[in-house]
Amino acid sequence: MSKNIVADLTAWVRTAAGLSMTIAVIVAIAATIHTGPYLLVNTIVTGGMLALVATGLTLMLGVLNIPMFAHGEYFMIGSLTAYYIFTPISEFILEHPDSWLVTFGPFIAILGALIGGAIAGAISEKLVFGPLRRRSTDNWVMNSFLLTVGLSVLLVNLHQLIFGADFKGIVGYWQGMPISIAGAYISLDRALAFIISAVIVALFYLFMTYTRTGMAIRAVSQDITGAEIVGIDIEKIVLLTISLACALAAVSGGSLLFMIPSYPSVGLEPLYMAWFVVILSGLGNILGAVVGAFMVALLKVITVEYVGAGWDFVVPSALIMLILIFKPSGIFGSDVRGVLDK
Amino acid sequence: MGTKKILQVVACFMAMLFLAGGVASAADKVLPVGVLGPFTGPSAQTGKEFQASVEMALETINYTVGDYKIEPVWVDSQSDPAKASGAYAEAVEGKGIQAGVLNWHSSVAIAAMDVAAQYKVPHMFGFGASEVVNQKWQADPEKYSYWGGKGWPVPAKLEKNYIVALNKAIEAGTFKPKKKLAAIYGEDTDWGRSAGGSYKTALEASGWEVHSEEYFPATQTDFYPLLSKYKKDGVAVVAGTSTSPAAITSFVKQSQEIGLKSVIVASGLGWIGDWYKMTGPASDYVLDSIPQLTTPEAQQWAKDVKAKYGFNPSPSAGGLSYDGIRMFIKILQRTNELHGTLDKKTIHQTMVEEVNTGKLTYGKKDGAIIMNEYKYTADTMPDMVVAPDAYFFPILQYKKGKGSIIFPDDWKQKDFEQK
Amino acid sequence: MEPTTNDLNMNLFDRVLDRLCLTPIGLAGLILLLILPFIPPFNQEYMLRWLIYCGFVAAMSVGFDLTAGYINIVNFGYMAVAGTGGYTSALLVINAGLSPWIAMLAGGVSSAILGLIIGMISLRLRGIFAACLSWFFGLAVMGLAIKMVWLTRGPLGLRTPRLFETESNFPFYFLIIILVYLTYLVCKWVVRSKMGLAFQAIAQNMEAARTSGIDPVFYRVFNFTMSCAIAGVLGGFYAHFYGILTPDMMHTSKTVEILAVAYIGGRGSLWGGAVVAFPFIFLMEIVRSTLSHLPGLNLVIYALVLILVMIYYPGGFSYFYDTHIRQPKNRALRYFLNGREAKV
Amino acid sequence: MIVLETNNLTKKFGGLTAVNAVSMTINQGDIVGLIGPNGAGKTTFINAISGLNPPTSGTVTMFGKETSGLTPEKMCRLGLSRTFQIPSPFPKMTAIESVMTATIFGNPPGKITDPVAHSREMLEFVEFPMKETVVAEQLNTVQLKRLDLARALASNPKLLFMDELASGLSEGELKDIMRIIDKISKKGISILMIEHIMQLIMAVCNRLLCIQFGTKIAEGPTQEVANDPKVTKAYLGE
Repeated sequence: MSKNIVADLTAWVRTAAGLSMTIAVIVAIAATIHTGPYLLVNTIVTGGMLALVATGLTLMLGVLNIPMFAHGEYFMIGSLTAYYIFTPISEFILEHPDSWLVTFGPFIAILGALIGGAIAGAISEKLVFGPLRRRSTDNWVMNSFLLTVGLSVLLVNLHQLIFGADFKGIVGYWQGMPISIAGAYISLDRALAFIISAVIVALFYLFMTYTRTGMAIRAVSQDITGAEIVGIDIEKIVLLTISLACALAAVSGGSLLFMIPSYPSVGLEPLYMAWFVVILSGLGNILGAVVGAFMVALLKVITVEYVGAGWDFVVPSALIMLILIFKPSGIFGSDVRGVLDK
Repeated sequence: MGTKKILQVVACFMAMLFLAGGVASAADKVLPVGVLGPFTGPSAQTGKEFQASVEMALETINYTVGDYKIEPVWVDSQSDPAKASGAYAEAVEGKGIQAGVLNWHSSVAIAAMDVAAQYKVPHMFGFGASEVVNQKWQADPEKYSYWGGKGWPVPAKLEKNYIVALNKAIEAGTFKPKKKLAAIYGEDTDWGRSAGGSYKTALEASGWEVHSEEYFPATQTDFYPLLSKYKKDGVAVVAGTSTSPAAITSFVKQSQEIGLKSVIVASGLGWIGDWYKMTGPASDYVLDSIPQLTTPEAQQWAKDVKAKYGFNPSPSAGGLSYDGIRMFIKILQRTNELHGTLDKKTIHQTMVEEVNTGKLTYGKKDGAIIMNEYKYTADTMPDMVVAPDAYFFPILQYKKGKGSIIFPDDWKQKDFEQK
Repeated sequence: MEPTTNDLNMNLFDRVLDRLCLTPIGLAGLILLLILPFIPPFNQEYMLRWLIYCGFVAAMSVGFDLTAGYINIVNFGYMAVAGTGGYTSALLVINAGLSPWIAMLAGGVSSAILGLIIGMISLRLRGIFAACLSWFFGLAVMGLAIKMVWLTRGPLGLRTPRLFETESNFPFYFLIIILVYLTYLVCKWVVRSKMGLAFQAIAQNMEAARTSGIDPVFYRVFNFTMSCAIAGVLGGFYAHFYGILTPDMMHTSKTVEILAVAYIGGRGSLWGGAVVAFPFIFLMEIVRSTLSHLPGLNLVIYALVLILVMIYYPGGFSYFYDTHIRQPKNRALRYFLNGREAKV
Repeated sequence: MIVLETNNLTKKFGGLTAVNAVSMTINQGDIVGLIGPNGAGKTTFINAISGLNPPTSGTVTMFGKETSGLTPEKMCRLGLSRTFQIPSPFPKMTAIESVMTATIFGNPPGKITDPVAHSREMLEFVEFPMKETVVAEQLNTVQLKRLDLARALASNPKLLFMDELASGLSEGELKDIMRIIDKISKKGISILMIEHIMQLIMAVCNRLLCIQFGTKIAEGPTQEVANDPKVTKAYLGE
């Protein structure tokens, strides 16, 4: 019995996923011993944020086969919505420091971001993706990719035209002493943002696995004709999936507003990072994306620690390129195939 | 049918082209002045402040100098030297600007200098502090005399004051670092690196050990890894700068969150009008060197900007540019007095003969709101005279969103306080 | 593949045109571009500057289309490749005292090597994966240009000597027009040869292509290398025209600009992007300049056009031209649009 | 003369063995039918030989030369050509261009002096029913199969693999195909064809190879294999 487990474990370690995860854990432990526990804390907190941004992208890619280049712009929409909701709330809080809004105001803002993202996603589906899908699904992946490139430029510049290019930021969501974990401090905002992202990713996973709608989405991602035969309304599922993916991006923008103020091109960095995660973990693999998010976070933190600030861009992209060369489908592979890939 | 439509489109397009060409003709007695700034792109907030300053300054003279109506032409640098030089050339050729004012980035300055020289258009008060601009200027002062006095001296002249102030605090016993270990950070731009270089020189000259020199992209907002490294190594002073509001406010805020005890120099935090809204109490004890709006005129100006444009102007991008454009107006008035006509030739002549020699200056008596006096001399060109009674940034320490001057001694409002 | 004609019935003019891959209307367009700087209002320096930028985008889009349109791989790091060429050229001029003309070619060689590497490592990848690989490659190259300050001076910008001593833009304009045409001609010759068939075959059906005896490795790598070499030379032009290089020129958004023009022009046509670039980029510059109080409006239009083209007319301008304009009833007009039609 | 010989050819995908130690031979002039139930590994088998999916183990010998693991383009030069189950000769090319591609790249340089004429000849040979300038994506499956066959023949192969060439054809079309196969055989080209239509197999094949679950269960003259109880069982189940 135990021999079997050992054998299974060694077999698992030999797979790409096992190997890279083992290396990641070893590197994390070694670096933590070498520099201190703050490295691990930073990795986990950063990873939580990346996971939230990356799952939305994964959903878009895995189910609809849309390589979303405008994902960061939905992040921007989320942070913008949260900013406009939270600014009056924070003014109110200043005058009424005992109000229940002190605790729950931020949640309203973040929820607002979620809803804003979902609406924006639904509008994009109606105006952009829907028409493209109905006209032709020829060469779908590349065409939809280029479409999102246009969408990204459009949203960035609309933001600038309408809201201006200044940085719209807040002091923070929750005031209070930073939390200390093993000698490393993290702010209340950051800790709560991590919890929010963990909860949302978990809820999302449960939704995809156990609810009827979630199963329908997965069915669509695997076999569109089969899904149609069993009576799933494809149009509705596609609409839902896009809003969901955009809402995930937006909610991460909303919950990170305390750290990343809203401005037109704010989405670029989350976009790069989300793509790193998705390529690393394999397209359309949600659990893989979560693990991948922590790996990219580790890579980022380690690079800053040992190479220097500003390199946390060059080193991960070079490494992920290597992974693409040797393991084109990502280290976790992908078990879902997009519907529109011909 | 199809062909007809195409022809229509082509006709419309041609019509637009000629319309665009026709804009070039200018009426008599109008003086178009180019305002070069990043009106779009990552530094668009600065562009907004420029625009407010220019409009407010021109309103004080009712847009007229002598018989001339001053017409501002917005030249968008888009924070990109290549695009800026194109836009500048276009403003000269297409809109006939006779002079230019302001500018933000050094990389843009380097490209625009050549355009100004090429078209012989005098340009005043461009920021763009880095040494490269000065080196290029000094390589051919004749040619680049069109790129007049800069609005911001090279970082070495002002940024070293932080270190001087800190060393003085050590002498006075108000600052007791465990070890003389300092880290340098900055945004990865010409400005960030120049400023970082001057901190380094000043630190090493006064017996400090430099822990590290790190430059990050202007869009970075997560500094936990970097700050944790400083905390672990017990860095006593963290000195650096960024012009990006997102980066610098996050840096300050997160330094408090992770419990970094070092003295933080955040040069440029106050360049953002609404910085306290973004950092909150995390900015306590942070050092900065932004002049405050001390005089009543200055405060009135800030109120007016807020009332008219809806944002709190920063003393640097807003205040300095306001002074800059007012100085430029003084130059125009002087030129009008001397020559009776205003064009690029006469303005350039005044600049070379009167401004660059120190004859014409602009100061508190003229209504300057930020500096005591803006004065250029043959020795300092293209920089201005940097001295406490001329152009000078005092070193401030923030507490509760208010800065108190800790350096120089004769301006001092209070002593340096350690966190 | 367009069959090359050796029809002896063609007169000399038609034969020369055919060799130069031009139709009478193409020749007319080229002549128009060459006399444009003498016609007001285009004779102003700032308009020339715009036109030079148009020409740069036009030539880049031709090189881009060689990969995107013929082997169906979007090189999403194309401007980074051009930037590498530009930096190589600039550094050679500054540090080794080379003439900018020779250095431009050296820039082409360095970019070709980069293209060779991208081509080799992306061999196993198709579609979006290959695009991602070239994208990350571009990001990494740009990151290096930012961080290797000792060499590139990073974001401080590298000052570069200009190609011509004069301050006028005239010589640059003619040079870029020649470069646009040369780029088009070289690419067209390649795709007219049997190589063009091989490119299309491996793009359209890799398995059928391989069983028909086509070695995909060679043709894909060759295509990448050539397209990148073109980008490198053009990057050298960029460096020695603007007189300043910053890593910003390698940014993804710049590649998007090229890509948009190439796709609006019509992929797989080579000429589409070049033809569209001039009016389109020029118009955008006018919008930017006249409506300067609405910053970013030109980019909004830019994005809208790209989105609309992608949804409603993915074939782009060249497809529109081929299906609606190319075959008018009038014989003279038809000759003007198509040249002497080859009899196969 | 032996044209092709496989020896214990095996192809695994991860843990799944798609082709298991299949040995077979094709002689000069043979028309061998490769039969077996759906999913038996027939296409994988010919993919392994032609190099699209190189075999995991075992050897392939063509014209006395070991060719296992060679790329498809090399196999093409050695005289092997094939059609595809889902025929998709280059969708954006015209019919003649598709054939010309194989004419130009499938033959040694200089051998074909006039590729256009040669391609046209191939289209006529397969009795291609449409104009040569038709774009491939506008064709229906039957027309595509003809075009794919012309493309495969354009490289002047000595051995031709045909993957379900006749599926979905009407009675009349079947007759045409038989005639064309006959013509191909007369040119001295050996054929290995995957086929389900027994009528066609019985009419043209002189030998049969039957595989099931990746394993060879019968090989021999047509009648013999067709009457083999193991083969019947494979098709009809227990």
